[in-house]
Amino acid sequence: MKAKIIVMPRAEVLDPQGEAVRQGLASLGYDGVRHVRVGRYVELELDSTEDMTASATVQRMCEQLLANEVIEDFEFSVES
Amino acid sequence: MKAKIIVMPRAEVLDPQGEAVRQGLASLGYDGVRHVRVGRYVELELDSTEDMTASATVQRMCEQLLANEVIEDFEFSVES
Amino acid sequence: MNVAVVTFPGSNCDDDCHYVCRSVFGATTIQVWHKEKSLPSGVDVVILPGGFSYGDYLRTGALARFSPIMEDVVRFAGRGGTVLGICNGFQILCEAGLLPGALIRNQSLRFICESVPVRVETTESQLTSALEKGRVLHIPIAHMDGNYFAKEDTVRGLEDSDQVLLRYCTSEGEVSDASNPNGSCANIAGIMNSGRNVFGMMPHPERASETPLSSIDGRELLAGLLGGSL
Amino acid sequence: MSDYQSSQFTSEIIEEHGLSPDEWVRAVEICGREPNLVELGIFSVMWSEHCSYKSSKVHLKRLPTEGPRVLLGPGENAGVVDIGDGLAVCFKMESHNHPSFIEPHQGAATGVGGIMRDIFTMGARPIASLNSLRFGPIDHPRTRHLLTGVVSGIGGYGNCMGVPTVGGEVQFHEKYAGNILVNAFNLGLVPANRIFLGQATGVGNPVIYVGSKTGRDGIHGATMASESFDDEALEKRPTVQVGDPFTEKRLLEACLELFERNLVLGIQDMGAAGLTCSTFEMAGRAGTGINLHLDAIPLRESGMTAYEILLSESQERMLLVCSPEQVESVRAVFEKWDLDCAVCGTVTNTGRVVVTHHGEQVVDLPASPLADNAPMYDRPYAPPEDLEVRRTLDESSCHSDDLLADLYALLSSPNLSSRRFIYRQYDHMVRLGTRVGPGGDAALIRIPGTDKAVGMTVDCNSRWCWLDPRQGAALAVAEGVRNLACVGAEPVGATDCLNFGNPERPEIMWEFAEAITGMAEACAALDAPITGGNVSLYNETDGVSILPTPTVAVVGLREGLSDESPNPSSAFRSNDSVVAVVGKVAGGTLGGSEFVLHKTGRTAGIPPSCDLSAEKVTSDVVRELVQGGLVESAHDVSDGGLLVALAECTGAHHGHHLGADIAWTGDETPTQAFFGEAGARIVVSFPADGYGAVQALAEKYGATLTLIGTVGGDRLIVSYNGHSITADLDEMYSRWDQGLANAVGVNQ
Ligand SMILES: Nc1ncnc2c1ncn2[C@@H]1O[C@H](COP(=O)(O)OP(=O)(O)O)[C@@H](O)[C@H]1O
Ligand SMILES: [Mg+2]
Repeated sequence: MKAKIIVMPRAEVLDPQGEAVRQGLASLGYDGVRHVRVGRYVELELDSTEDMTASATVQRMCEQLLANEVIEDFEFSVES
Repeated sequence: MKAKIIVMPRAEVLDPQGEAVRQGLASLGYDGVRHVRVGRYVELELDSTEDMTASATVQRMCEQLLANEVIEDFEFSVES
Repeated sequence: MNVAVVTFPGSNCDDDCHYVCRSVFGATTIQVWHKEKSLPSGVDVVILPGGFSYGDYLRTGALARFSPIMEDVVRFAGRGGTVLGICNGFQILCEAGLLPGALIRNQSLRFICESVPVRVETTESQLTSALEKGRVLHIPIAHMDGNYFAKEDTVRGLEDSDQVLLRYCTSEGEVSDASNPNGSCANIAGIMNSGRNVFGMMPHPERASETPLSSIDGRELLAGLLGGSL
Repeated sequence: MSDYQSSQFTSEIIEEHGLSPDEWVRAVEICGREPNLVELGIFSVMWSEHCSYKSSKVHLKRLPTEGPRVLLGPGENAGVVDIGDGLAVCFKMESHNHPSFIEPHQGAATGVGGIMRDIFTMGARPIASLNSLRFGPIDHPRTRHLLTGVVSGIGGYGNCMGVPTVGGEVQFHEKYAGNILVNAFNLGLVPANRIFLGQATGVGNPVIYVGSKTGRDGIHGATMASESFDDEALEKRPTVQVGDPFTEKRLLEACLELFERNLVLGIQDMGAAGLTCSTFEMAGRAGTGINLHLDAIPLRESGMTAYEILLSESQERMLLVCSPEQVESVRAVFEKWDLDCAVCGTVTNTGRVVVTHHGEQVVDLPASPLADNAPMYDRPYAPPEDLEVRRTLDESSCHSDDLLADLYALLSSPNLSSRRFIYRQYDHMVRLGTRVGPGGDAALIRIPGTDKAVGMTVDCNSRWCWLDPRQGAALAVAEGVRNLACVGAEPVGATDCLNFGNPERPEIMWEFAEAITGMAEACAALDAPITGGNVSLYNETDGVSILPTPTVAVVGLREGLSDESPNPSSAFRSNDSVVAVVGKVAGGTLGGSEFVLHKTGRTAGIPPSCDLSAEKVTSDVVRELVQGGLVESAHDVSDGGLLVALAECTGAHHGHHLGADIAWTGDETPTQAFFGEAGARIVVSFPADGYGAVQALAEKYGATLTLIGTVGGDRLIVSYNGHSITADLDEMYSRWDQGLANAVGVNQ
């Protein structure tokens, strides 16, 4: 069972890294890039359980450790 | 037009972050987690062009800047 | 001796490099802003200093390698010119493809600042020609991403052609896991290119060049490059 | 409450802006009419405790602020002290307690960023940082997360800035479990004749905004629903600010370039209360006015209201004034560094701040009454009811049955073990100035091109302050001066960060007033004038106040250094050298000590008092001994008492362990003699043939000097009245070195 988790800086929070990448792309000539946000991507391999429980588990993992909800949002999918 | 890019450490590269997350999860009692890899997730907003060109552009962005192919693999999707 | 020190936005050891080249080695130093398109004429050595170019955002060195000056640095290196990258400078050289491999996050995921022993692995380089092989130098490191990675065959290639400059070791010169501060492949702390004119190292020799500071071992490496009399 | 008598606002709105009924009346008076909502927001932040010091000002006035070297005392962004050779140092300390509790990494990072802006806004280049931290017990469920986050935040920001973090202090105590403390100190170097002030001078001059764009960060004030705030807008306000050290580094270099080329007339960082505070203060200080156009402000988000733009606390921004001819040069400098730069206003002679947004006038207020004549309170104070209980300790219940085991336990305890786990994460060597870094009694940073070095240290034993705030605060200053003496530096000034609970409680106000008294006495007696500082009140959670924590950073000067001068050290250096104590060996007390905390888990008893004349003499002697190269080591005896200090002397340097054989006699119990704590004691060591010179110097100052042993061997043997312990050096060192890392649960 595999979980794929995306953790992103919340929309209203400053994302200096995204801004630096945008400027970097612009200086490489990609000036059509309007907005960049940089987050984390986490892939977990879980001992297989039922999908429902897995979802609930991953949700808790995100809340407890993988995302910092003060400044980050997360979303995830679970597949077997 | 939006591009979503996942950049992951290559399989043969040590992933200290992934390993730390695995240990962190284990110490929280999630010991069913066998394997963790941590990568980057980049979201770009592009001035809309045709899908084909956009794909080619994002591919180049990844090769040039967003991923370092010595240590990282990438994949992406483009949506309008 | 004319030394050009490149300042990227976020460089923070550029002043230190100027200062040591000038006041310890009597070199003439030239400040080069990263937006310049070419190095000044008459430059003998180019130093890419430590720091956090572009805030280390995305990957260390990833954005700096596209700074306008880098094209001429690549040309300069291609002509056989001497280039030294220290810490962030090493990271930039790897990203720019002037040196093989990459520097990833320290195994501990923590920044490490301390003086560490490193062993001289070759005397076939400008930096180390006056030293003995196996000599242990104490030089500070200060980095978050100093974990050297290269594919196995790349590392073997470096070893086979004697391109490894320095390895992390114990004070007695023993290279072991216990003496590896950051997880680097084969304890590698510094390397050079196959042309033996481009050097990269995580330790900061400029921080170990004057008696009142942690040690003067770094001076011996720089002396090889800058030719100053000690 | 009808006494608000407002026609536009409900009393809730005014209250939520933190204005009392009296303050509302005063605001109406100042305006000559009722303030509008934007103006109410401005009163709210300008008159907040944080910006106005309304509860503390009456007491702060009692601190000595003048000295022969002080160029600029409290009032500007940071104090400035002359160090000769045309140079001055500029330093200050600030708290970032609350944000660090919510998000430790970002909270601490932005705290460091904020204090650095305070320093470079004066024209100085930051050259060194310190920090003082307080957490709950190490085994408290949140402590590990908070500690590792705060440390990575301090390191992350400071390292990227290229400013070495050269020292600090960390303590753990249950009273901080719900309210941690993060105090950040920075010191910069500035030509003495080129100090820049936060003043909007020169009518007609442009006002320029530089740095990051403005977002909806840190807007407190109105949480109420009103026509201008729909819920959606409120949701868009982040609760935490993210630091961007990369932008700040560029901002620093750009500003230094302006200073170098004299392109600035006045400059001020945007800290708490952002654009509002800088505008009012700059106009207020210069006696001028400012017309400000919000449409020119670079924004990160669309749809921001005037209220939000004015009160945003987005980081990495500055406001400056230059002459009209200089604008293009200023702009070019910021362009070079790829930073935003926008002319957003003009200096006027009206004495008023007038703000327009979308063609409408949204603010028209007099500058100086808001900035300088904020309300001031002399809040009632009285000793806490439980003071006697706090100060009661049955000493017979806490004596040591096994001196060696207790020594080992103390050495590995979170409060006394080595801080290497922390300071290894800080770049403490960048800028090539660090002669003595973290791990020393005080940091010593050389000043290029001179024979000088600046010493700095931050201290506060908050347990003592809880048991006796006056003596505790005095001892904090004295410890700083003593630490400086150990590196041969003479105090030239000090800054403080006064962390206390809720000032509306009389017992907290009493702690505050007493602490000020103690600090004032000690600063005067030890020649360490206070040149600025910070007050952080309301540090309480669920009715539990923190221990009173008046953190003091003392800055000192050492002259006559050459490259060959040895760096001062706390560690024994050579076999057969003599070990001695400067100051009284006896007289340590167990009240409030680490030992009692370790034995009983309690903070109780009567703590040591501060003997200022003994402190002065001890520090004077040791300073001169160190300067003259007459001693090989000097180490202050602080938390943990004499035995812990001796243990530190044997192993304070990696890979350089030297034992000692120590013996003395006295009238105290062995527990007291070994673990009792007191001020005015410093352990020194020197070659036996140097004894005459050391003795002569002690006599000159009338200081007590007691020989207690000899350096040598691979064990520490200490014997008092025949009670003796023998400690293994490797054992001690590894416990001490790994104590904190082990407690945090990491390998290093
Ligand atoms: N948070 C910190 N950051 C950097 N250095 C620290 C920190 N806390 C403690 N240190 C360093 O560890 C050493 C021991 O600290 P402390 O026990 O407070 O010393 P002292 O009792 O001599 O004042 C000092 O050199 C101090 O600078
Ligand atoms: Mg202390």
